[in-house]
Amino acid sequence: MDIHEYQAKERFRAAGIDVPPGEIATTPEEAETIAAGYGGTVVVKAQVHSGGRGKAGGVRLAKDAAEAKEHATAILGMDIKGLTVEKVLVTPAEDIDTEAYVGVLMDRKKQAATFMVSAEGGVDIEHVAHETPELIRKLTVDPRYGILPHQAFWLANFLYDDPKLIKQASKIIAQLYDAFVNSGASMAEINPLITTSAGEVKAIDAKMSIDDSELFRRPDVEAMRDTSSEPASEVKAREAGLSYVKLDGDVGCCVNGAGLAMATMDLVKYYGGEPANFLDIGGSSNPDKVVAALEIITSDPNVKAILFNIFGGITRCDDVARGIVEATNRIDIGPPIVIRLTGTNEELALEILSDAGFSAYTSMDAVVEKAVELAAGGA
Amino acid sequence: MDIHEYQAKERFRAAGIDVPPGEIATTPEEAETIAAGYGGTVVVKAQVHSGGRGKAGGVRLAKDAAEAKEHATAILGMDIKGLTVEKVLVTPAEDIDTEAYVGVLMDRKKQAATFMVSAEGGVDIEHVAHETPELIRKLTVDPRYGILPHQAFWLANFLYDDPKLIKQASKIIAQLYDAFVNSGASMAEINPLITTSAGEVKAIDAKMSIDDSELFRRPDVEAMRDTSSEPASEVKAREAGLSYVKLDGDVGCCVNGAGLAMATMDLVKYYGGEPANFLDIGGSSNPDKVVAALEIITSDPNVKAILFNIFGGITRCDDVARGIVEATNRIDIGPPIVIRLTGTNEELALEILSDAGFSAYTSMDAVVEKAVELAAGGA
Amino acid sequence: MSIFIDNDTKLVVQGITGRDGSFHTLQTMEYGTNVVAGVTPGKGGQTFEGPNGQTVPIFNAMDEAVAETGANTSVIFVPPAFAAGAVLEAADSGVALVVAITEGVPVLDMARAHVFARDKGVRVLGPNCPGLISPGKAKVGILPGQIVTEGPIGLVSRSGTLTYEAVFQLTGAGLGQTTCVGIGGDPLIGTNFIDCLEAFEADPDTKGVVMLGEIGGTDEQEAAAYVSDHMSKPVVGFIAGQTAPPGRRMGHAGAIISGSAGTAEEKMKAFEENGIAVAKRPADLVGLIQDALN
Amino acid sequence: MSIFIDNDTKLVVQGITGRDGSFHTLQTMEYGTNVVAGVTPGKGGQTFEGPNGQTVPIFNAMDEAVAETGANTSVIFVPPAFAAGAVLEAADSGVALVVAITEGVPVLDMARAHVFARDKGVRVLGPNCPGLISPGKAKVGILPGQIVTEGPIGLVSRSGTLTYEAVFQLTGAGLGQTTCVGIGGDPLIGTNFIDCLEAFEADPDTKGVVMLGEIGGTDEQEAAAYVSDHMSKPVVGFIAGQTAPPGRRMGHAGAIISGSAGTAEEKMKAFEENGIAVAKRPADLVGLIQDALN
Repeated sequence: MDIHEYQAKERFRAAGIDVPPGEIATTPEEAETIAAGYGGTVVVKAQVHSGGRGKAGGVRLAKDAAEAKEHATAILGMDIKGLTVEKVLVTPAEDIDTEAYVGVLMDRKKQAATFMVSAEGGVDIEHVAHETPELIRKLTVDPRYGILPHQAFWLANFLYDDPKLIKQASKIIAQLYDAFVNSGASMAEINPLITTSAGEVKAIDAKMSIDDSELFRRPDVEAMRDTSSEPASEVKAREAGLSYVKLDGDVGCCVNGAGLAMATMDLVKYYGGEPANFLDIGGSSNPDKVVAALEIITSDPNVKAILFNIFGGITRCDDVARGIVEATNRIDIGPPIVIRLTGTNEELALEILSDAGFSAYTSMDAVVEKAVELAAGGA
Repeated sequence: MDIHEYQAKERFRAAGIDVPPGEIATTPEEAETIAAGYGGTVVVKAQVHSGGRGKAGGVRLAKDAAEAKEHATAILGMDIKGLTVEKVLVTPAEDIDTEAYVGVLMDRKKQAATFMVSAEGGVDIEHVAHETPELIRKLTVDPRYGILPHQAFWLANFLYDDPKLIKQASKIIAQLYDAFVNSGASMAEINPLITTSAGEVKAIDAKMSIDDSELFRRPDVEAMRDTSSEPASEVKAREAGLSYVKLDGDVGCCVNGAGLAMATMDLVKYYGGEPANFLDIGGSSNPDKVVAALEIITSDPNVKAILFNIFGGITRCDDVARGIVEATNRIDIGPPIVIRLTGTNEELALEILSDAGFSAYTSMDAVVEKAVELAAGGA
Repeated sequence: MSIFIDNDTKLVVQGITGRDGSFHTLQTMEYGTNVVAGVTPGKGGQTFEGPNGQTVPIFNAMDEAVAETGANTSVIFVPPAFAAGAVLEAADSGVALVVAITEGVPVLDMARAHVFARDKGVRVLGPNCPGLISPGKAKVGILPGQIVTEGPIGLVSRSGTLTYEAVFQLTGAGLGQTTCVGIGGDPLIGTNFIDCLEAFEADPDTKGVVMLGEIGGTDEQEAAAYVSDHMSKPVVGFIAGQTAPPGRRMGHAGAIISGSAGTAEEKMKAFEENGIAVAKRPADLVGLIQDALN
Repeated sequence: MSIFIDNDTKLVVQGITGRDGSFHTLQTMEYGTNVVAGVTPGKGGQTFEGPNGQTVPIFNAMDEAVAETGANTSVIFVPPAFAAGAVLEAADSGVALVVAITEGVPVLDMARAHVFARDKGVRVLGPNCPGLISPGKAKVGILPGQIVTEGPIGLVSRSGTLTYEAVFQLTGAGLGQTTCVGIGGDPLIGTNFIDCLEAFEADPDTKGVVMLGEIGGTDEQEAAAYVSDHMSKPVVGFIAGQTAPPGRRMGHAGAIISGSAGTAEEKMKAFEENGIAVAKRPADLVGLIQDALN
């Protein structure tokens, strides 16, 4: 789960990191009032779960409260990569001397949190890593010890020469690790970490992704979820316990298992179609889940055909078939449905489906080809 | 630093352990009011840094508020092993089904915290460990991981058969480790850990010692220090940065270094005397420290002679000698002082001391023999 | 022969009395796996009823289970909140292989559990994996026994049902398997492609390997380099998620393209550059491995 | 010969710019020890002025100091709050021996630092120790160089000034030392009596050992058993704290009788039972070791 900049900043502040003040506005008037309260130049920043908001015009400097209101008017409601901006963060502009990058993320290969720092901050760190890897210093943290003082120093020492700045940055790096662990994060990043001409080190931007598997035990973090920033269909899927990602195509996909679901999408593309979604319905034959899945898929007006691809595995296929039939009886579906079911008792399952009027298949290729054809307007 | 039962219970409660309620009284009337508030039978418990308070009559059951007042009257002001009881804890009596022991302490050999549990609680655990070691289960905690769930279960499983009790005790064991670590403790102990007939596991007694080296970073724990329970001379010594322990003899000892200080006490005994104290004055030649040390030693009316045993080491002996002379000029000392000084520039030092009228020695044995003789009334 | 499990596997099921644990224990016993013990704290002394009148003793803790039964492998069906603790307990108990089926285990918990297991020299498979099966010998986890058959192919996959799909097609084409291993869809897994490839290379009965990857991370890229440098046996592969958008988690916690890293494209390229024939669709795997074996 | 330090010792001083650090670095250089580097974060690039015109480069961090100078031993003079961190840094830097002089380091911090150092295979001496000296070769720590002299005795002690006392008497009687080691007065120390006894046994120049214990813990008892089982060389001993009351900390954090455990009496008994002659007072040590050597 991604959280907003202002929420990540709250976590960072709680860990002791020097983060400049800031308040959230949902209307231009609020932004004006907040800016007036700070006085002087402020920054108005779109709060949206997407990179590239700067390029999209979602971050603007305002020399006074009136201009802050103006910018907030422009930014609120803006569409950034398909997401509507509902909130802006208003924060006093800082006197920036240098910009660095400090981030920590879970490294699969090292099986542990790994820091990445660079004196080249305020830019796309992936680009820096690719073009000039020598400008990046990395350190893997042993989860048994956490980050050790000399390790934090080693990272900070790569960013600055001035001992006073190194000392502050060492502290911030250790605090960032605390925030990362105490939030159940998979990624936490300060970009840029600035120095001011007064010699202070501050985090003026903040980004954090939470490991979804941590949320059950971190209600304070779960409370940061902003469902307004997600497609309604994805919110509904999560509530139904389904794994769903909306895409732009017209072939609705309903598959058991994440790997098979991806392979099914890929096969739709292979046969010239475009998948409308990723959806993992899990291993259950429960009609309620199928109903929820169908409701979610059909809430997308682009969907022209619906494709089930179910590998029975240990669950018996006839049970799954009955679940699908019962579910489709309960609700009214517009687009045509084609179903592939294979595994234990597949013959029985295919009979049940055919009797209920479905096109039933045992081959994944056949069903996908058919679904693509249907979506393209074929019969 | 030892803390009182009621303070240890606060730490345990903060860690989530089920500790029955309790309040502190410093007068019999307060005890009466608290007991009346709880209603029913209460226990009145002396709060004193000493074992054996039960045997001394410092823990009494009171069937009502009037009796609680009576017991508090008896216990407050009581002398237990040289310590005066200033406070009592009044706590509702529990319905005790079984009594177990759970403790954790820093194990020197394993270099880590080690748990010790026994179903034989409410008694002297050292006795159990000595007589029936098979009734004790031990577990060393890897400081990199803390206590793991299956380890806590393994300990709890040694105490109880009933899964519900095991579950509660596992949790308490893990919480006790948290309290231990978060208090900077060197020892934390629940004795007894009881079960009630309702099937609840509770800590009705609590004991905790804090690692003195942790106090600088734990002001909340340092605030638990009860100077009223220590000899005034020891409080003064700590404030002066001296390591001092009051004893019952008549030869005051002022030594640099803990090991040499103990060896000096032992030598006093060897020559037929009794040391009045342990005192490590450290390596400095600063007259202020010597003044503080002499004030502390002479505040003990038993002291009949004062013995300095200083090994100059890296500090030059003449510097130390000058410090002693200056200090003794500043204050008026009753008992005779004899001084041993050896190491670099010892000849010069002995000259300085003799000129100031002190008996000066280079041999430890000679000075101790002399001090013992002086304390016994010799010249 | 097979890898990781065989006729000598003596299995203990952690969480045997739970819904999933009991269901899959029955399936596992049906397949003929030697299930010697179950563990559920607080249910020690009870008995699990197997499918054909066999009974399995239940213990409160892994140390007891291992001491009493000589179990050498464990499989974990406990809920996410306790799963990492179960891995730690298993790794501490003396078994050599721990298979963690549970999905949704906090990754920070697993980081600790993995280093603990490494220190103890214990192999962890998963978490969030379907387990593994050595046809005709033993099954540990949730892979369906009826779709596999003995034969010369080693299969390793990050996915569950995609594994079924591939195995189903292999079996249908008469290509049996030595062992099918699902390494799991989580970011931090105990056993990776390379571990399995190394074991398949060393297994004399395995003649060729099918490797099913997916988006996220660089495990496939490293595996490809390993194949090129250390494998004499042919390897063919497939990557799921060619149509997955960046930055979105595709079901598996580990199936996510981060920035421009972890795409299907780069993985397929790595496969091809290292001599691993890449199937465009699962159905092509059979032909590719048949060609490779000839 | 000597143990732990010798002419090849290349010393780095952690906290070289502090009051104690700079004072004892001068003393250490005066004694002729090869001090190759100092470390003080934020003072990298500066220079420490030695006693006879030598200069020592100062680094920001241990890794730089070791990389630039090849230091193999470190000594720590940093304040208690940072001392365990300094041990971790030293253990991570590639030196083989870390001598921690600092008193008052939180014991829980040291528990972590000790296991870290053990994992890295680095020897820690202390904390809260006076260090060690190999007469005529090198001195690391705060033992006064002027009281030692070369000779056949190995000395190991939990105390500082009591060590001076014993060394002073040995030297006075013409009994020089191979190495004098102060293992420290804290509850958790990195190098214990047995480690030193083992090294002295292996050192051909050491002909006999003087062991100075004190109340608290059971290190002396275990050392006594070790002497009996593994030592061919004579060992004599002394225990400080025969008159110490139970439950009170006698200066050293580790010098405390807990309940009935850790008394001088039981330690002296253990010594005697294992063939270690016990001095009733420090002055008797000389006679005992002379007898033992003859």
